[in-house]
Amino acid sequence: MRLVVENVSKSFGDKKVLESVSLTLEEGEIVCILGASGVGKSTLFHIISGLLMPDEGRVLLDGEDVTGKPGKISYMLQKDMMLPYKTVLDNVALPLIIKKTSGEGKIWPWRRIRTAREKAAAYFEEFGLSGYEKKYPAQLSGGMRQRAALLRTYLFSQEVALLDEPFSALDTITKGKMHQWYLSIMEEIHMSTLFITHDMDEAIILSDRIYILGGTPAVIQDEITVSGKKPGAEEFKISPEFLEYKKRILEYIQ
Amino acid sequence: MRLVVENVSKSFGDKKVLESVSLTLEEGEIVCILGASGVGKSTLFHIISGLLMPDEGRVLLDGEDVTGKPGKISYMLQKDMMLPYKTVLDNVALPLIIKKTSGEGKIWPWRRIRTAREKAAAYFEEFGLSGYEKKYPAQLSGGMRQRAALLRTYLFSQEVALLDEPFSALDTITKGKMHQWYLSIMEEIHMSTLFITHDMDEAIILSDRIYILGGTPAVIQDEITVSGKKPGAEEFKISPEFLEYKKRILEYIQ
Amino acid sequence: MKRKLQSITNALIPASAVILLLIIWQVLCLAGVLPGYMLPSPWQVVQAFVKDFPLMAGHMWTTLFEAFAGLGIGIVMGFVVAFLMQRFHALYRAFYPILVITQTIPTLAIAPLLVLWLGYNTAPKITLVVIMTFFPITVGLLDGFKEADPDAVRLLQAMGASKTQIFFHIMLPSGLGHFFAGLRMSVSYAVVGAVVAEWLGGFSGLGVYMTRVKKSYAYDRMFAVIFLITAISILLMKLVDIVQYFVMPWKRDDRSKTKMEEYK
Amino acid sequence: MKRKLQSITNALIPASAVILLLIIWQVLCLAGVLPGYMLPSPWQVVQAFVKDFPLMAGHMWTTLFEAFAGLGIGIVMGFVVAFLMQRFHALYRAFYPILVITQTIPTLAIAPLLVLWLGYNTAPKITLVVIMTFFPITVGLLDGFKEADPDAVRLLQAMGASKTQIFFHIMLPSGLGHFFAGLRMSVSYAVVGAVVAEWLGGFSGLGVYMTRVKKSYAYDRMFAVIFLITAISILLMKLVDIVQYFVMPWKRDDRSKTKMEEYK
Amino acid sequence: GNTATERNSDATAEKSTKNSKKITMVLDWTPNTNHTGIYVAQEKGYFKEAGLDVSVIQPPDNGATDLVASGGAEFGIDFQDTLAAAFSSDSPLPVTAVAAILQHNTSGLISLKKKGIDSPGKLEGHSYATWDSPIEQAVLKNVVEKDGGDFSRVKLISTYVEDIVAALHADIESVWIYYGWDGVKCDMEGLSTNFLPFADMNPTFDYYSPVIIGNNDYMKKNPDTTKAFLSAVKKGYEYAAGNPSDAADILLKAVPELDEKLVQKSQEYLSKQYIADAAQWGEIDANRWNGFYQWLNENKLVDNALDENAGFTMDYLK
Ligand SMILES: Nc1ncnc2c1ncn2[C@@H]1O[C@H](COP(=O)(O)OP(=O)(O)OP(=O)(O)O)[C@@H](O)[C@H]1O
Ligand SMILES: Nc1ncnc2c1ncn2[C@@H]1O[C@H](COP(=O)(O)OP(=O)(O)OP(=O)(O)O)[C@@H](O)[C@H]1O
Ligand SMILES: [Mg+2]
Ligand SMILES: [Mg+2]
Repeated sequence: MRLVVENVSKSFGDKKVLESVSLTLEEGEIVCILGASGVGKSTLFHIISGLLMPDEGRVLLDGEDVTGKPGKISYMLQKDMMLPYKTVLDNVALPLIIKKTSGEGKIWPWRRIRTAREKAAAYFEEFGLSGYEKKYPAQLSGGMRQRAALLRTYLFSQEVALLDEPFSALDTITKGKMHQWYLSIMEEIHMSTLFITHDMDEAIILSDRIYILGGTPAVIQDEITVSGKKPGAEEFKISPEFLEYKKRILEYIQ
Repeated sequence: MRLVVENVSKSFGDKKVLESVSLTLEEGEIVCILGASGVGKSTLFHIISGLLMPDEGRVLLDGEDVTGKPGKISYMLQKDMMLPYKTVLDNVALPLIIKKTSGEGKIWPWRRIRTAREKAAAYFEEFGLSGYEKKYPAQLSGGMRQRAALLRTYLFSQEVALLDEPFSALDTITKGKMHQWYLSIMEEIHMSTLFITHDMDEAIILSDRIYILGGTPAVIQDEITVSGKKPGAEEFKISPEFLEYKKRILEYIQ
Repeated sequence: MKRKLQSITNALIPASAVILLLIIWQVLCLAGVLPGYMLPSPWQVVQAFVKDFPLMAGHMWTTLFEAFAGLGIGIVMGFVVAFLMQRFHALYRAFYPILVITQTIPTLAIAPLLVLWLGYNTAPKITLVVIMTFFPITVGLLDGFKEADPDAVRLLQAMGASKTQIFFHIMLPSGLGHFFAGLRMSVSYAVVGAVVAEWLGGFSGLGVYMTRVKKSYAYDRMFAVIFLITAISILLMKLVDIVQYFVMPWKRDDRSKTKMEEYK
Repeated sequence: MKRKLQSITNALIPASAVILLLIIWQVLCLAGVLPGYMLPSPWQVVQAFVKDFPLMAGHMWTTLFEAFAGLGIGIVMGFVVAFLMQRFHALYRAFYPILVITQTIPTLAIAPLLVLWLGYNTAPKITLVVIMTFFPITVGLLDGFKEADPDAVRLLQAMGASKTQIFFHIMLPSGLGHFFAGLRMSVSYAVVGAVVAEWLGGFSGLGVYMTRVKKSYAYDRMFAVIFLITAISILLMKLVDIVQYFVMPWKRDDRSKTKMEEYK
Repeated sequence: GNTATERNSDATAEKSTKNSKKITMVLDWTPNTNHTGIYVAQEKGYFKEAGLDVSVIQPPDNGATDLVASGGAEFGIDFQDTLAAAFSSDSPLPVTAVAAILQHNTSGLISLKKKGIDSPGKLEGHSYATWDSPIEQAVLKNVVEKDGGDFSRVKLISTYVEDIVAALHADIESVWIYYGWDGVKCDMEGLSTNFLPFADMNPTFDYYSPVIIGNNDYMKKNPDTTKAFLSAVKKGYEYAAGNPSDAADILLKAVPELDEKLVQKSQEYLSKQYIADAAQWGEIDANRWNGFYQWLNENKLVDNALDENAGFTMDYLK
């Protein structure tokens, strides 16, 4: 699937936040939006996910206009947003429970719930969560919560996902481990991903392309293609190529 | 002033958190304690500040045993810990209001409060906070709150300060700016500082020496002296020396 | 082991404080400082309690029936009304301020009117209990819904969930904490409400018992029944805690509360 | 401008809902469905209110005096007791459970005893109001103190602050939110408590007025006085909000609450 | 109902034939010795014999008349003085007094002997607990002034006295009580008191209290049932008049919450008052009834003047 954002602008009251933002996400790509705090990154994602109407512009998914229509694109919010009153399994299975299915699921909701749980449980091993199905989110470490949120996002739609600062709540060391895990899991599941970060290192390590969002109102200031990477995150991080990319980004961000 | 921590051990219930930790902080030095989340860094600071009694070992300040005696060392807690119901000025002046002074301050507390406010206000310019005296913490940005907390810590004691992850709540870009600001302010105020971080880059940029805390129970795994630096934080960050230090630290932290 | 011991001493301290107060009271009565017609001694109250317990037990079931029936109706109505008001914003805006105002009406003042309108059976008593419990439960639930994390709502919206699904997956569980706090208040209101309604007339019930013993100057029995009512309230509140324990399993170990212990 | 308009329509919707109810009630009365001796029509109530207002106003001052005196004493006692219990942990452990239990005692049941013990002046009324308000305020404050951020306490401890300083700089401001919530409840309790105590005897006061009009089967005046009591409760609660606005300036713009608006 | 009799009546209601008529009797307040005859009729089966299924309920404070008027109960108990307000209001309550429970007004002023209030005029300068009825205060004014006292110097305290003994120990110096209950209690407590009956102070005040009232509509439609009910009640009171101790036991069995000694003592006193000097139990003398209401009319104590013979009838009492 191909996601296209065309000339999106948005104001809150008198305050213009986004000014004619355009971007594309090709099938299977990992693209990052890099910008300082408060610049309007989450607002952009709210618009792409259909939660918020833009003042101008539109969002196209494989050519279909999905502006203001939620439920089409998988969205992982900025906070890990595990519902504290549901077990990890129920949290992860939530998109499958919510989904409007035809057939008997409509009449017997508990059947739908059981099927959803079974489907979700099958992925726990792969996402390093096995044994934690019946626990509550508060009993998990930050990294595990993030993995569970990622699994939930994946279960909603295998095609296009928006991740809002997926790793920013983690400490640097856990974050490093998560980066490696993320790169390896992405090799298996091939989900087109648009993600937000304000961490340059993270942007360079994980993405195929980087959009730099900045200014008030925010515009796309640059687009950087990152190529020839992935020799394992930590080594890449101390390679000269990495430093080159970093220098280029630093031009925009002091 | 010279701070010495000798063979400190601490358990919570059956769980041993710190095992015979020793370290020193010389006058005017900036020393960092680097370790993963949950390793026991804050616990160590609680012990040094006198809030918590260690099971074994002691804390010496210029040779005087201050184990379990709070009020001697300035301590900035992990959260910025601005009291939400006090204005920024009152928050910053708090240590001066609290301090037991002899003379008329004892009899007329409002005089002490007025004097404290005046003293604190004098530093607002330098810490980039002027104009925000009468605001409440919720109205400040993350970076400003952190600067205010730092100023409060400085006002409590100009000699030895403990900073628990002073910049970890900030986004990477703001963090970068704060690092530069911090280095420049430290050139003026010369406060001996022991700080905690789990961010390798931060540790290398800011400190004269780094203690690596790791394992369960946590021990000091290595001590690294960082020399020949400070050509401006951002440039240093992309220099080859920086990468050398980073490689060395990465041996301990995967 | 250590914790168990501590929780026993935790219970012992207030218990001994109560016993001390009772002993002082008994001594004052025996010494004649407090005349019998003004205040019976604790010992007299205990005797009256033991002697009259079978009689009080009979009345108690009536009161409990009224309290539970009223509370049950109040809870069901509360849930339905809260659901509708949450679901349809116009209803919320029209009726939420009225709900809040209604709570300030002195319910007891209209109790005599209820008896006049509904007769002397259990109907007016149950109605009074419903009025006294419905409002706190509804307002509690609505306030609880407001606690729902807007990001959780957005998460479900982004998944394309319907408003009803958002209600059941987000609003309801978020409101439960407030609901149980409201319920804990309400069980005690329910019992006291039933008793007060019975003061106004009826065949049986602890309120009827109370007016009768008061009329025949039996203050020892009066205190005994006040004690019984208090005990019932406390037991019911504990019951609510137990129900909450099972309904909200994710709240069971709130470790953060004990974190300060080491530092004290 | 837009906000102002919106807040006006916000008030209009519930107001028109109330007016609609009143019209239905009036029509039912005029149609004779509701007999006059059972329920006066709204118009009769309004007439009674206007006609009797000077008389009611006189009684109102008595009731307000009792309510305020009781509330004032309750607040002062609440603060002192909460301070002592916070300061001395032994007191807390001995009396906190008793405080909580005391709240479940049906206060109204002991009101007649108060009259017997204290006579027929304002003393028993004020005492009842004190009892009804002291406990929620104290428990509210103590629960508020528990809300205090343990890290804030540690911060002050690290600065070498004394327990008293920690109380005034951390505990007290942290407890204020709960205190005002308790106070909002308490002002309404205070008025109703004073009225109920007056039912049991006194020279003047809205409760005395109420018993008199009830005895003379004047239900229109009865409704008028219930209306007045409700209005007083609401006004006092608004007053508490205003006081809170000034005492807790840092709570003034809680922006997070309005953040969802765009999404609805 | 949980008291023994009420349970019985519930049980019989289910078993008895369908044509037994259900009747609700609402008392004036908590059950006491004024009501003994009703409980006797219940216990001894007089109601059942008359084909009636009677349930006795304790009403809201001052609510019995409202209940009877609204049809919530067929019969009830009230007092001639308080009924005046119900009869004279703009929309009079549809109730009528059908029988007097006690022949004479047994109420009076009680005070501790040491206060020296041995005649009504001496109330001057003392406090009195009033329930704020204009009629009550007019009656008091009349007797005080007739005895040469200054009523304006009587300290009126608005209160409903819950406990006469405690009240007299507190700052209340005199209370209007019914001797049959509160007076007996004072005697039991060994208080030396002065008791001044109103009937003695002014014959106009020997009105009827308490009386049985019925719903007008119901009685008009069911005259025979009304008569049957009243004759059963009458039989009950006649038994109570003749067997005070037995009757007290019956009351205590039905209402075990009451204090045994007080009920026995009170019954002893009241048994002589049920019939007293009248030809039969329940008789209402038109002269005495009208005399009091006339006095109310003259003193403008009612909203609308009460007619001759208003509010009572002897038609149903045989
Ligand atoms: N519903 C709203 N109403 C008014 N202003 C809003 C609303 N949502 C966001 N804003 C404002 O828009 C700006 C952009 O917010 P946004 O959350 O998109 O930033 P962000 O780039 O995601 O920042 P962060 O990195 O801190 O998450 C901020 O100034 C914010 O205060
Ligand atoms: N009061 C306490 N009682 C019991 N266990 C505690 C207490 N305080 C801390 N711990 C435990 O001790 C360990 C170390 O905690 P500490 O807060 O010192 O970690 P940290 O290194 O500061 O972590 P972070 O980087 O997340 O702040 C943790 O496992 C924690 O759960
Ligand atoms: Mg964001
Ligand atoms: Mg820490």
